[in-house]
Amino acid sequence: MITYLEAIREAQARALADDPRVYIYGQDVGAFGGAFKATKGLAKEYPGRVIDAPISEDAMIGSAIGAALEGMRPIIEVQFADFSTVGFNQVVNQAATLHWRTNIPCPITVRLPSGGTSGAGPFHSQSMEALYAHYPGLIVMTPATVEDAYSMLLEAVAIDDPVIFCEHKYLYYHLKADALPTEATPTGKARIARAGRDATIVTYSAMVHEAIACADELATEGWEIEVIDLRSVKPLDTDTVLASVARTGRLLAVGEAWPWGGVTAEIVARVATDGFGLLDVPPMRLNAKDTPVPFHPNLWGTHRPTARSIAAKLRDLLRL
Amino acid sequence: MITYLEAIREAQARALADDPRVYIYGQDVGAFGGAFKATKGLAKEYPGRVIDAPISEDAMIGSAIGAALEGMRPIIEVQFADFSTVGFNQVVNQAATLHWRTNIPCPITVRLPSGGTSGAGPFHSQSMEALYAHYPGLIVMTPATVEDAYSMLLEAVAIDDPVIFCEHKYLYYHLKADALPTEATPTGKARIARAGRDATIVTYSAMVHEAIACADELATEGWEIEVIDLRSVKPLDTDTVLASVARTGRLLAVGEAWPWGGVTAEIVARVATDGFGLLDVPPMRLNAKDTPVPFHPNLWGTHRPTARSIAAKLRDLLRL
Amino acid sequence: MLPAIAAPPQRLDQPDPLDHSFAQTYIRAYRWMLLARLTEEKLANLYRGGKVQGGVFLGKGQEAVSVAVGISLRRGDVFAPLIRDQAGRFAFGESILDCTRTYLGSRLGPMRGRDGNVHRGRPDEGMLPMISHLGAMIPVVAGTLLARKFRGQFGTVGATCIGDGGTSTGAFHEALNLAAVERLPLVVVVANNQYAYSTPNDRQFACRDLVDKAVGYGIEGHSVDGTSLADCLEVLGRAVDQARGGGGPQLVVASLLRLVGHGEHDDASYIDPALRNSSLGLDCLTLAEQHIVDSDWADGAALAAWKEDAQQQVEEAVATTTREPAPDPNEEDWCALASRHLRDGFVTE
Amino acid sequence: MLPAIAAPPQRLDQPDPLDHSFAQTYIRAYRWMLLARLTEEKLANLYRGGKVQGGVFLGKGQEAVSVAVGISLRRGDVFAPLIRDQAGRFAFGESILDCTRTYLGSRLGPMRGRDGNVHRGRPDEGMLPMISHLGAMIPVVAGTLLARKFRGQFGTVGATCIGDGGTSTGAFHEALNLAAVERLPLVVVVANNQYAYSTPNDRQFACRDLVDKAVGYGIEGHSVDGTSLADCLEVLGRAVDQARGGGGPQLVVASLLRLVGHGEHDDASYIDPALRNSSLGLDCLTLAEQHIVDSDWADGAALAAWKEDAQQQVEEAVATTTREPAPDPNEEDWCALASRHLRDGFVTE
Ligand SMILES: Cc1ncc(C[n+]2csc(CCOP(=O)(O)OP(=O)(O)O)c2C)c(N)n1
Ligand SMILES: Cc1ncc(C[n+]2csc(CCOP(=O)(O)OP(=O)(O)O)c2C)c(N)n1
Ligand SMILES: [Mg+2]
Ligand SMILES: [Mg+2]
Repeated sequence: MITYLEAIREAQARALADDPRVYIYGQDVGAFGGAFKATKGLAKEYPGRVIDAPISEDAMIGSAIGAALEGMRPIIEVQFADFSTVGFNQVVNQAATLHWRTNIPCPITVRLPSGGTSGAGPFHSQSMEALYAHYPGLIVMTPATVEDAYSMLLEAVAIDDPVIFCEHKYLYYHLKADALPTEATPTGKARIARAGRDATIVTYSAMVHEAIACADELATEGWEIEVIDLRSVKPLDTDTVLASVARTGRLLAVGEAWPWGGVTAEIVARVATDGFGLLDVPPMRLNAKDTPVPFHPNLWGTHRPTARSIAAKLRDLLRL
Repeated sequence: MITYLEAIREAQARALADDPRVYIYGQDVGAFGGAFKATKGLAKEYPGRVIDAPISEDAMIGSAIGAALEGMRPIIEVQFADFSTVGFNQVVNQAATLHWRTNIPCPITVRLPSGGTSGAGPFHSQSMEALYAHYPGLIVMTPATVEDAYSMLLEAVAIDDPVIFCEHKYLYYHLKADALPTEATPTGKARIARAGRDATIVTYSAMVHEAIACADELATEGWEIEVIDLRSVKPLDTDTVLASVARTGRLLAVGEAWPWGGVTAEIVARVATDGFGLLDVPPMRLNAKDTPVPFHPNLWGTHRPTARSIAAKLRDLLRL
Repeated sequence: MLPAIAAPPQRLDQPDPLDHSFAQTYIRAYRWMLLARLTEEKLANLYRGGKVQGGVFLGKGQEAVSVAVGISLRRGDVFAPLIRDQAGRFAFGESILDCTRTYLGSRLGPMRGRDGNVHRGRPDEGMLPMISHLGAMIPVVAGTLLARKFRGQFGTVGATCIGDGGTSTGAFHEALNLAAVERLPLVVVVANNQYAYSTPNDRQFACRDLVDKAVGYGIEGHSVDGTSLADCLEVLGRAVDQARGGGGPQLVVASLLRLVGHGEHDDASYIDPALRNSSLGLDCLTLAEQHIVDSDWADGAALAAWKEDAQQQVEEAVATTTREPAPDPNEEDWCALASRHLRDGFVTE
Repeated sequence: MLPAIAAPPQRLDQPDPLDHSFAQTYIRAYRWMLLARLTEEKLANLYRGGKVQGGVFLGKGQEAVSVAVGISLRRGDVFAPLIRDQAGRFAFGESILDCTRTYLGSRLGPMRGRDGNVHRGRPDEGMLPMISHLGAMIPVVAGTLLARKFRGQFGTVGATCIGDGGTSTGAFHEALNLAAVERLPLVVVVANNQYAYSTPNDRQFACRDLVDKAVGYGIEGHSVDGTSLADCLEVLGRAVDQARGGGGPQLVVASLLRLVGHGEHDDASYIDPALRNSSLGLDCLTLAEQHIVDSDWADGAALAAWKEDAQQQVEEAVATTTREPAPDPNEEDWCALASRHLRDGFVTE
């Protein structure tokens, strides 16, 4: 059995083994193996290529861009996604514009340990995919499975553009698979995580599992719910979403991030503009509440969508 | 005649005159009067209250939060909205969370000279409203008229929450009114900028004027297009939008920002979920292209929506 | 008139035994340190027992410098503590219940379950609640002082603590520079505990001594032995006085070692044994106790009584807190704005 | 063997008249400065005539320090110029057409109309294209050097320029610190022209001298008279050599005054006349010309010929550029990604 976190470690090990241009840079990623142990043992296995950075997210990411210009393939670990706000400028204004301005690629991978866990509070829980997806010039990955954590991270390193890799901390230890994948779905293709015909839930990252749990529950009542795992939110696979809605006629978009804007707005807007006729009933959205992510587990459990709140929403949708 | 820019200056003069808690802090805002002259003469009129800051957006905004805790009402001028990326963390993690965490308000106003002008290029043209609107705890204003530039800025200073004030640089000199307003529409209420019955354009900031020009053009062909000026994108006045779509049955959301996410996605998603039955035909969106804002005027003119590209889109919508 | 010829200034770690005010301050500081140590030991136990919400980050070994900050401040001053500042918090006036309530998830805590543990504060009482982003509190403290300067209000001080690692942040730099330009009464205390999480100083900065940064901002720099309470009281007292007197920002760098893991989940196995065994690895609390005994300021019975008293405060606070209700999501209004009428009414929950 | 007893080192502004290599370097530098000055004068004229796209930010008064950076670098080094570095760009190898094509909006320019003017660069030739956010280029240059260090590639240098105002950014701090920790061969040149736009130094920083920041990073600091080409060549030469030789990052602070507005829209009326009339206000180009004459390195005829040659280059470049086509939006592919197959296919235009 291999966890989502181990898959991330293994992908990095393989990237380091296969490609001499790869190095990993981030706070405590060296001998210590990273705050989450996503680089455990790698500094020893690949001496001089897994390096502790000072607490300087702007300079960390800026330096990765420079190294990419020299032909390297840096992987930057930000200790928590939330701290990427202080490296934000280098990502959105430097990395994201470089190729468009100069025709020279900027192949950096920025790993963002993302999303909520119990007791983590407002500054160690954020889901920032929508911020990065808004900017031109970035690829934003949001793997929901052990297999994707592995193969998408390898692909992120191989892609010639800056990739924001939103790995979900809740899945780090909770999610296990039998083995690492030998094949991979290409980036930009969504996945039907569970087939169904009565309604479509479109979601990504940790919420895929809440959606599946909800679908399992509703299955006991005879409903067949399709769950689409977007895998990457930019590019966003509109075709797979539309094809599913064409089958089910009902759409619920679910995201762990805040309600204004974000992935759920983009999905619903795309389906409404390009798949209006496919919808039998109005589409729905379910997001976190519009407050910072609360610290206390009681509040946190209510703040973000869960299998239960998804099911409640879905029942409304099916009732229409 | 008073310009949009002068209205901003006048609002600040009045805020300084009326409220001793107000001060203005930003690069070159003092004796020089600001890069755009939005604080012209104010340092002299209000000695010690209009102060030059070092080139330190993070510290500028952080310091405003501290001053707000002391009961002040700081206005921070960021020289160009684009540079707010380097003060981003203080806005979204400190200012936006403070009241929710502590019950103590954080009344700061951050002025962001926003949007594209000819020849300004990728780093002096950005429209960042969607980034800020995504975060809980912020008010995001996007005035489109001289009157709103004045009255909304005064309201921004009065509001007990952090306000991101997106003033559009293209309107600074282009837009003129006869006089300053004596009454104001409250924040959170959209405005019907032009009444119509055949279709609704929902937009904000500089695009309001492109939309009106487009509506004027289509009027010559007999179409009556309603244009809604959102005024603030958070809160976003869904009711006014829905009421308009109820009348017209057709929706086009227009924004100068990039296509993924943003205000147009949020508008279309809201209407699709809550006003599905009001739509006679699928809604549409029109945004800038998904690249950095180009420098050369030829490219810039094609990158962002214009009266012409809006009209083309609208003709498609009316043809359905 | 000629000034009287003064005696050479006495170093505070060799104080005049008759200087009761110094002894009293020292003892008061020691007792806050002791209370902080015992509180944190209790929290560590509760954490191991699964009773604590969120993470636990402790200040063992850093109590002397922390308490010296808190004790040098007055009512009306501003303090933004960081993660290892339980002693300073107590000295500045935080109640032990504020602490236990946050860790144990009582809804009666100052953050009402919305934020946790080291993030607690009471801005209306001058204690700012930290956000996690290192360096980010410094400009906020500077801003409180800027506001006072604008109002012509002098004589108060703002202090904040940060680690060696936090000095690498852009926020640290921008805020110190801004404070220097405005000559604000800001005291920034760097607890140089030789590591930032697992990262040793030689991977964090390359200057000979962090205090060398002061000259680059044009501000006063102070070095202090963080294991010596007397040194901490003297140097912090001086730095705070200078700031209060109009001397502008003060950078204080304390040398010490953290005697626990980064958080309670961490065994700190990366810490160099040579450092542990060096004078940096001495326990400031033990040294302070020894100093009290050596100075004959208290006997064994008094020491035992103080410990007993502190332990009792801790137990009582925990017992009280344990009986308190947890936050109830149904009673939350889930509105991030102070202006409730401006909340965006559209709901996608 | 004992080292030979050396003659006392000569100051370069009193060079041995027989030192042809120095004279040649000086003259080469002077001629780049001259070309830069004339190019910029032309751009200013074109701007006033409404022929330039976007803003025009000029380096008048800063040519000496800028050219000294460019001339001290070699092929294979990295250079990230800022807004006042036309002279350094030329010396580093930029063609005058790259310049005119960007300002005049030719689609044949290196940025193809996508970005403009001071933002141009050719990263594949070691010239990085600046983004506007001040300080943001420093970590990028550091990163190119970090990559070389990882690959065991030594002997090259990265240099970048910034203003007095730019030193207040968090980016400046983080990048210098990172470079110091990694001991990268980075040369950061601060052109202290006394103002950031309208903001004078005393509203920007409070240290006695910006070079005092070096010690806080544990790096070498150098001061240089930015009005003296000889001083600039000597100090920049030394700083670049030291970086190249493994001496780690170098901070060079040049004192001077900008002799034009912040941009061509600005009349710089805020500049203190006392500064203008001080030695800081001297024109480095005039001084350099004088120095050449005084040193008998060239006569009036030669000087006139150089000027003539430079003017002709400028006119030719402008004439060529003016005949070139502007970017055509219909030929743009409007894709920000290098991996075109990964573009988000959904179109809302
Ligand atoms: C901007 C930012 N980046 C990363 C982190 C994650 N982080 C939390 S504590 C820590 C180490 C802090 O070290 P130091 O400043 O020396 O303080 P110490 O823990 O030693 O007291 C890190 C990297 C953070 N809180 N903020
Ligand atoms: C982060 C950031 N904030 C603000 C600006 C706007 N800005 C452009 S140039 C300038 C002044 C720069 O002064 P200085 O660094 O001294 O360089 P100089 O113009 O004097 O050469 C400012 C504030 C910017 N480019 N980047
Ligand atoms: Mg530390
Ligand atoms: Mg300057």
